[in-house]
Amino acid sequence: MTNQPTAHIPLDLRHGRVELTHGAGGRAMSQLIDGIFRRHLDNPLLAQGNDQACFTVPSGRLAMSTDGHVVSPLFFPGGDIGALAVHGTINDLAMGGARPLHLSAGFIIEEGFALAELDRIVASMAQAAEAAGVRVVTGDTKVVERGKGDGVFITTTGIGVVPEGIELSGERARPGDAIVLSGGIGEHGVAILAEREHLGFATTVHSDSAALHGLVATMLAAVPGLRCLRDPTRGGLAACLNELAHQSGVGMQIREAAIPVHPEVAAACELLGLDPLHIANEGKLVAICPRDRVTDLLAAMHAHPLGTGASQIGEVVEDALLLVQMETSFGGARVVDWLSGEQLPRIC
Amino acid sequence: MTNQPTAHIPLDLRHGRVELTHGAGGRAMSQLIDGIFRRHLDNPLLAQGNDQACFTVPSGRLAMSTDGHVVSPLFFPGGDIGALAVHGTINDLAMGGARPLHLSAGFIIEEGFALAELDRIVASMAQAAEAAGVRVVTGDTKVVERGKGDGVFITTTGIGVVPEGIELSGERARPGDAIVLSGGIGEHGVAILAEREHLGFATTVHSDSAALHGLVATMLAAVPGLRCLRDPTRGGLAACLNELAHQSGVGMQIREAAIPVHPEVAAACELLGLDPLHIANEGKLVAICPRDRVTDLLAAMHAHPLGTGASQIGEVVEDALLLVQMETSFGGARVVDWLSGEQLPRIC
Amino acid sequence: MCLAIPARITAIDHASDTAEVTLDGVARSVSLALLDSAEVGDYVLIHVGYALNRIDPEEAERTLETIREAGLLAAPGDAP
Amino acid sequence: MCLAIPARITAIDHASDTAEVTLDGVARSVSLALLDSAEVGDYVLIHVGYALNRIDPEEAERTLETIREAGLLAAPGDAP
Amino acid sequence: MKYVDEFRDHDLAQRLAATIAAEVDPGRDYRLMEFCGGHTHAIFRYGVQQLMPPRLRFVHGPGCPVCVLPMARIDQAIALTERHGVTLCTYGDLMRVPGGDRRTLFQARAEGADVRMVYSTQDALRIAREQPGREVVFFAIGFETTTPPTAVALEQARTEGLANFSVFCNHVLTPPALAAILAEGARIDGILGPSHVSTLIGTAPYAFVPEQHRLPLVIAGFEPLDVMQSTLMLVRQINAGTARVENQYRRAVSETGNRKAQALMARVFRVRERFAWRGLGEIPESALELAPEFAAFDAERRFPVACAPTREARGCECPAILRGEKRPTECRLFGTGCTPAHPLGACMVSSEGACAAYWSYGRTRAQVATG
Amino acid sequence: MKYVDEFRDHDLAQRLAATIAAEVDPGRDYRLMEFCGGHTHAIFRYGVQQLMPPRLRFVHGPGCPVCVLPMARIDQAIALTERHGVTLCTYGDLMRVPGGDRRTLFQARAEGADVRMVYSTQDALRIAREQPGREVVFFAIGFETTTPPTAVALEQARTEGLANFSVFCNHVLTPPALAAILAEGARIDGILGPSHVSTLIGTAPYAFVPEQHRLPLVIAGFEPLDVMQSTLMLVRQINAGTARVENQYRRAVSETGNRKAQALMARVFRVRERFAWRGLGEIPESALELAPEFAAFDAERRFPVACAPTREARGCECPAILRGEKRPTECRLFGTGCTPAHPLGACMVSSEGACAAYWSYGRTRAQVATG
Ligand code: SF4
Ligand code: SF4
Ligand SMILES: [Mg+2]
Ligand SMILES: [Mg+2]
Ligand SMILES: [Mg+2]
Ligand SMILES: [Mg+2]
Ligand SMILES: [Mg+2]
Ligand SMILES: [Mg+2]
Ligand SMILES: [Mg+2]
Ligand SMILES: [Mg+2]
Ligand SMILES: [Mg+2]
Ligand SMILES: [Mg+2]
Repeated sequence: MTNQPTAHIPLDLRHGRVELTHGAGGRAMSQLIDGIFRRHLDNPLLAQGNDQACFTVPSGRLAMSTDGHVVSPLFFPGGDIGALAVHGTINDLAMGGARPLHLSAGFIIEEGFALAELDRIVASMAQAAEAAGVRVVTGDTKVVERGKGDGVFITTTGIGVVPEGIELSGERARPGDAIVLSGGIGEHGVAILAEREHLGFATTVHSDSAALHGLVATMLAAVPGLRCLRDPTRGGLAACLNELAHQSGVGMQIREAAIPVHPEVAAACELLGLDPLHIANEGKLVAICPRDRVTDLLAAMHAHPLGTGASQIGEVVEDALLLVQMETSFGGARVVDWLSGEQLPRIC
Repeated sequence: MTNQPTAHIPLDLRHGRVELTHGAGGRAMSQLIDGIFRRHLDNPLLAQGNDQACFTVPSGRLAMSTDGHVVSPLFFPGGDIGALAVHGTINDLAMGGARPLHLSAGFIIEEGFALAELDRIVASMAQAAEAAGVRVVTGDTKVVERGKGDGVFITTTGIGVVPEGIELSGERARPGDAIVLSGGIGEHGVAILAEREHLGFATTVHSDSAALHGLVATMLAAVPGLRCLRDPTRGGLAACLNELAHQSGVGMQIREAAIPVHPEVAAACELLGLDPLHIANEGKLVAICPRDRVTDLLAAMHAHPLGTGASQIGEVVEDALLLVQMETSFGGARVVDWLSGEQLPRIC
Repeated sequence: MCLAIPARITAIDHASDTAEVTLDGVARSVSLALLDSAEVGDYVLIHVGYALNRIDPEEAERTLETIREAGLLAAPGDAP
Repeated sequence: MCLAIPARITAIDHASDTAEVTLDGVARSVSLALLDSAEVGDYVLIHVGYALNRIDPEEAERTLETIREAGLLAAPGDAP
Repeated sequence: MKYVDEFRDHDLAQRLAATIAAEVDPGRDYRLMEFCGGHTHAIFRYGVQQLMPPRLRFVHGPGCPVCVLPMARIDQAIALTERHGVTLCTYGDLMRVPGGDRRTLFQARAEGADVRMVYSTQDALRIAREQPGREVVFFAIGFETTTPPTAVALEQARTEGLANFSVFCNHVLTPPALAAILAEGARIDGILGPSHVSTLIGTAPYAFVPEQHRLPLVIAGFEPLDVMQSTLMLVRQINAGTARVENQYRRAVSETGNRKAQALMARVFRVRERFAWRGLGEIPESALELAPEFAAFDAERRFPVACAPTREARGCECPAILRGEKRPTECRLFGTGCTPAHPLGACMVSSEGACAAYWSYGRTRAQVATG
Repeated sequence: MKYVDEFRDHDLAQRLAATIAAEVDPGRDYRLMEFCGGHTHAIFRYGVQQLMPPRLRFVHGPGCPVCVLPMARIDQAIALTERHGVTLCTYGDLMRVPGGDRRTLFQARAEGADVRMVYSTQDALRIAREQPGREVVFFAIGFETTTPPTAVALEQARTEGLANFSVFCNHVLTPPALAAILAEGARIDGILGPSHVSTLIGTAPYAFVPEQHRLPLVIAGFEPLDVMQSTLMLVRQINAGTARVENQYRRAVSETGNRKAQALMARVFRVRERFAWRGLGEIPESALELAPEFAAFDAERRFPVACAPTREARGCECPAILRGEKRPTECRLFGTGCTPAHPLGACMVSSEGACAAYWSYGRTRAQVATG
């Protein structure tokens, strides 16, 4: 009969559901944290049970990034919200050239969410973090009433160390630079859309959700003078290139024929009236590279499992209008604009 | 006729509402980010528009902490979710002894949320950050369909630097240590509850929402050997003390008469059948301090505006059962347990 | 479950048969449907949004007085 | 708005008058309510979940042939 | 807080404690049953027991309407939401009470049932008005204290013609429960009688206690000094060998009680032939149901639900505890299988239950060490 | 993708381009109106215009049902949700079209209206079946291509007796619109005729074009090679001075069209006396309404809503653009006040509108530089 922090009845991971009391700061909450979060994400910093994690970092520049994840459905071919939340933030760190160190994870859970699903998601998160060599060192759990959330939202924040001499930023693209894409586009978005019942189509496409920091390390080792990196997530390749063009005050000229698109991605886009250039990716990157280093860059990328499909898709050009322009496979020319008409909600 | 990143029609901050398109990664999103987030949170790192912020930090130990904020209502006497999200994470950093440096902010916004309210919240966040000397250096925005969220949720993550020689952690309390509380309890929770229409009561109590890192710096300067700090937020003072007792493997003996409670907080608790010990605070801290340093500690705290109400409320004791026990003002003795019966949802 | 607390009536709305009460500065509105009569200044016992009964100030004072006596005298036989 | 795309029928459910179609590996179900008849292997034009019409393979080949000729001959008068 | 703080005074408590200590006969036990959960709560929260002489013990009675509600009634309430799709309104106290299959209303809500916590019957009426397309059932529970507000709501609903409002009635009566315990020969020396219940029903209904059982009963307020003064009054009666009904809570309780509320209850309800009390079994004429005039607002008639029979947890000592025969620590499930977070028995489900109060407030180091 | 990729072939495009370049008369202009938004889309998305000789210009027609929908119909749809509380189902294309006060269905939804994007009329039927307690209105829009699916749903609803389903009908007819433009004397030399519309109605309804207006018309597929081949066919007719209806899209279009679908449309709909086309004004017998037999499923009869009259944005050149008289860049609002994110005129509201296609795909550096 001790004053135990957790109740004696174990969490029912098979049939149990998250209740408001799991977010109320009492015993039920600490039971949830112990029974799911600490169990899977097990590491000494998290285990301390403080409201913050303290650790030493190598001196130098740090990167910090955050992303909320609200993807629907929560589980999809090639991943789930847990792995996605790890990959997404690692990737945003990696795009700054940083070696990811630690993540935090904030969960906002809807009352009634199945504990079994939460358990699966956190296990997947732990696996993704482990595989990427990062740790979830601190976290937070909130529970909102039924109808005030949607299953679970996960906001991950990461910090990483930027090696000496690396200087990546979206405003560094210069006319003449090469534009490199690490592989085929649109797979994450199509995999998610295919899971949406009401769209009524089925594919074998899997999300490309992956942690890109290893690929980035390889690339920076080969070409330390890389200008910019960015992952074409929400808004797809089109948004990514337009953002970079705007930040750098340049235009871009790309070739449709050089952009790999999986046939099922292309077919799904035709069915839905979408453009693969606007579809989200979660394991691809765009690199802007001095023209004379692109061969070395591509060679390094091709040697990495996540860069085998890398290719140069175009060049940075001078353009006061900051347009991204594309030579179509058909032989014409067109602008590649931000998506504005269609809506693809809750893709990440 | 340039390829502008934002649309030409300005955001309608008076009558406009958040639409799904504001989260879709296109022009509307970048307009929202420019028109609200960057405008208020203005700083060079955020302005770069990268998906991560890069900065140098002093070498040494870092602290990292995250909290999701789902408080309902979003505006309340003494604060709002924006300021709360800044204070909450600063405080969790400060409880590790860290000087807060940078924050990230992830917004999950419900379709239909008024832009005017979002603007107010972000302005308040900016003001709170400015006052506390921290910057929101990176962020993220997601929009979920109506009925899948509740106005806005904000997850803030912070990093800070822990000065050399400071070693605060929840497991460091030792029998004989003094337990110090920085001021009156329950004000945040009661201020929130009073705003809930269906509870039907009104008070003049304001949330105590405040950033505590200045107070902590003062305390650490006076007593570098402080053992533990914790802010009694969700679950109130009762949860905070029980957590520390469990982490440190000790018991605690406190005196009800030494715990300041605002008369209206006490009255509201009587009306609702709640115990002020279980009510959330957002600008108070508990310190565990070697017995012989408590006079110095209290002197330092009393000299700080947020510590004028500080007092020793009890002692750490040896107790295999890890109980928090209280001498009641009435003259009896009782256990102070985690809240388990009642639910106080969405208090922070 | 039977939680009830005394509060002072600060205003009465006869139309809706409700009163505003205050408890150390905390205000709330309660139904007077269960009372025959009530006046501003009365203390009433509040339970689930209803005033259950009035508090009799004289009886309250008498009870306290008895408690004080019982304590002072600390002798058997001084029954209330 | 008039977006329609050819897909191949892989299965027909006569009970519900629907077909499974495939477009380069992407499967979906469509209504056959607007067609007189359809067979597995047919290519049909898909629009808002309905098959609008069948694609005539011979006409398609003839059209392509004409395009190829127009290109090759590059001379006026070779109308389709 | 006027009429509150005065009755929590530290110095007066010390004086009363001294008086009680001086007046008790050190050669005998004083087993005083506090009938109400409100008393139990005060005794534990303020540490009254520790101010008492060693051989004066408070014995916890069945006076918590949440605790004594049969599990089957929770099952029925859940079934109302699931089988009839109603919006169920209830006081927060009921949300965490497990039914026969250990499911609570909180769980049902997490699984999709429309369950709303209300703070007043007026809230339930408002919800019914706001969603005329849905059936709104108020899950009514409570002793005579909580019954009149339900009656007010029912009269209002009938006046307004609020056809989508109904009441699932679980109001119970205190005197029959007290009579049932005493009839079984509970080993007690005196009774702290109901506090707020008595503001409504007055002191008269307790006359049977001295008359039939020769036990003194003092109507006792819920503040700790009220409990202590009442204790002193009981000690004096016990010492004197008298058995009378006395009224310590004169500031709110009269002999006749609140006649307006009584008339209202008489119009709206009638006494059930029998009703099951958790831990005590069936007690005749111990509960209320809606009068025939209010049949249209009676959820039991409008939405009949049959539920599987329920069984109490094995080893639960609640029946003995509710009769004053055992203490919480004498149950082997206390604090191991059964805690407020996961209650197994009646006495743990509400914060006013004896086991819950003992768990939440009562485990002082000294007591724990001695068991 | 079979029957898709072949018609997007780069090399064949080069050959066709060379043929067209060789065959055009350098001394004259070729102004070819592509009737359909699908053609407009293909021309811009694949960059067909740049493959054409300088004096051959595509002129964009009114063939986008979203673009030509009067703003008042959007206002009425929003009013259906707000005044009648219906669940409104619609194709995604309509969600961002602003009504008379610049409010869109997206905005109405953000403000609380129950608006659902559907991908098929079957989805709308399903929603109606799933929530029998709510009125579900399908906001029907589209040319003859999109009309038969609405007809199928209406017959199904009647068969099932799905009383809470109705249709807000905005289906319009292409031949009368084409006739109206030509009657006003549009300055064009040939017409790329509707593609998927013609799969349903066949080629016969276009006979009036050569007969009454002495213009060649080629039914043209939506793939870029289809457009180019059709262009070549028009160039040859223009050079030869002939005016015939030709059918380039033989793989999907016959002279008579889909008779089953035509019969269905005839059963379910009847021609409206007149209907307003945004940018073109009222055109007699240019739209469909529900036949009297389907009155019970006609949202316009069941939920009458009057809306304030609307006014087009000042300076918008849509009427001239839809008639082929002006190009998007000739509007001073293009790209300044009017973009796809905030469309002011009909031609910007749908991705198939001329201004939107030009904005999204057409602003190549070269063109932009020259205006
Ligand atoms: S501890 Fe639980 S099981 Fe045991 S008597 Fe008390 S309520 Fe029943
Ligand atoms: S740019 Fe806009 S306003 Fe101008 S013609 Fe086109 S649609 Fe009308
Ligand atoms: Mg990010
Ligand atoms: Mg990201
Ligand atoms: Mg990114
Ligand atoms: Mg937290
Ligand atoms: Mg699917
Ligand atoms: Mg935290
Ligand atoms: Mg915190
Ligand atoms: Mg904290
Ligand atoms: Mg982001
Ligand atoms: Mg209020």
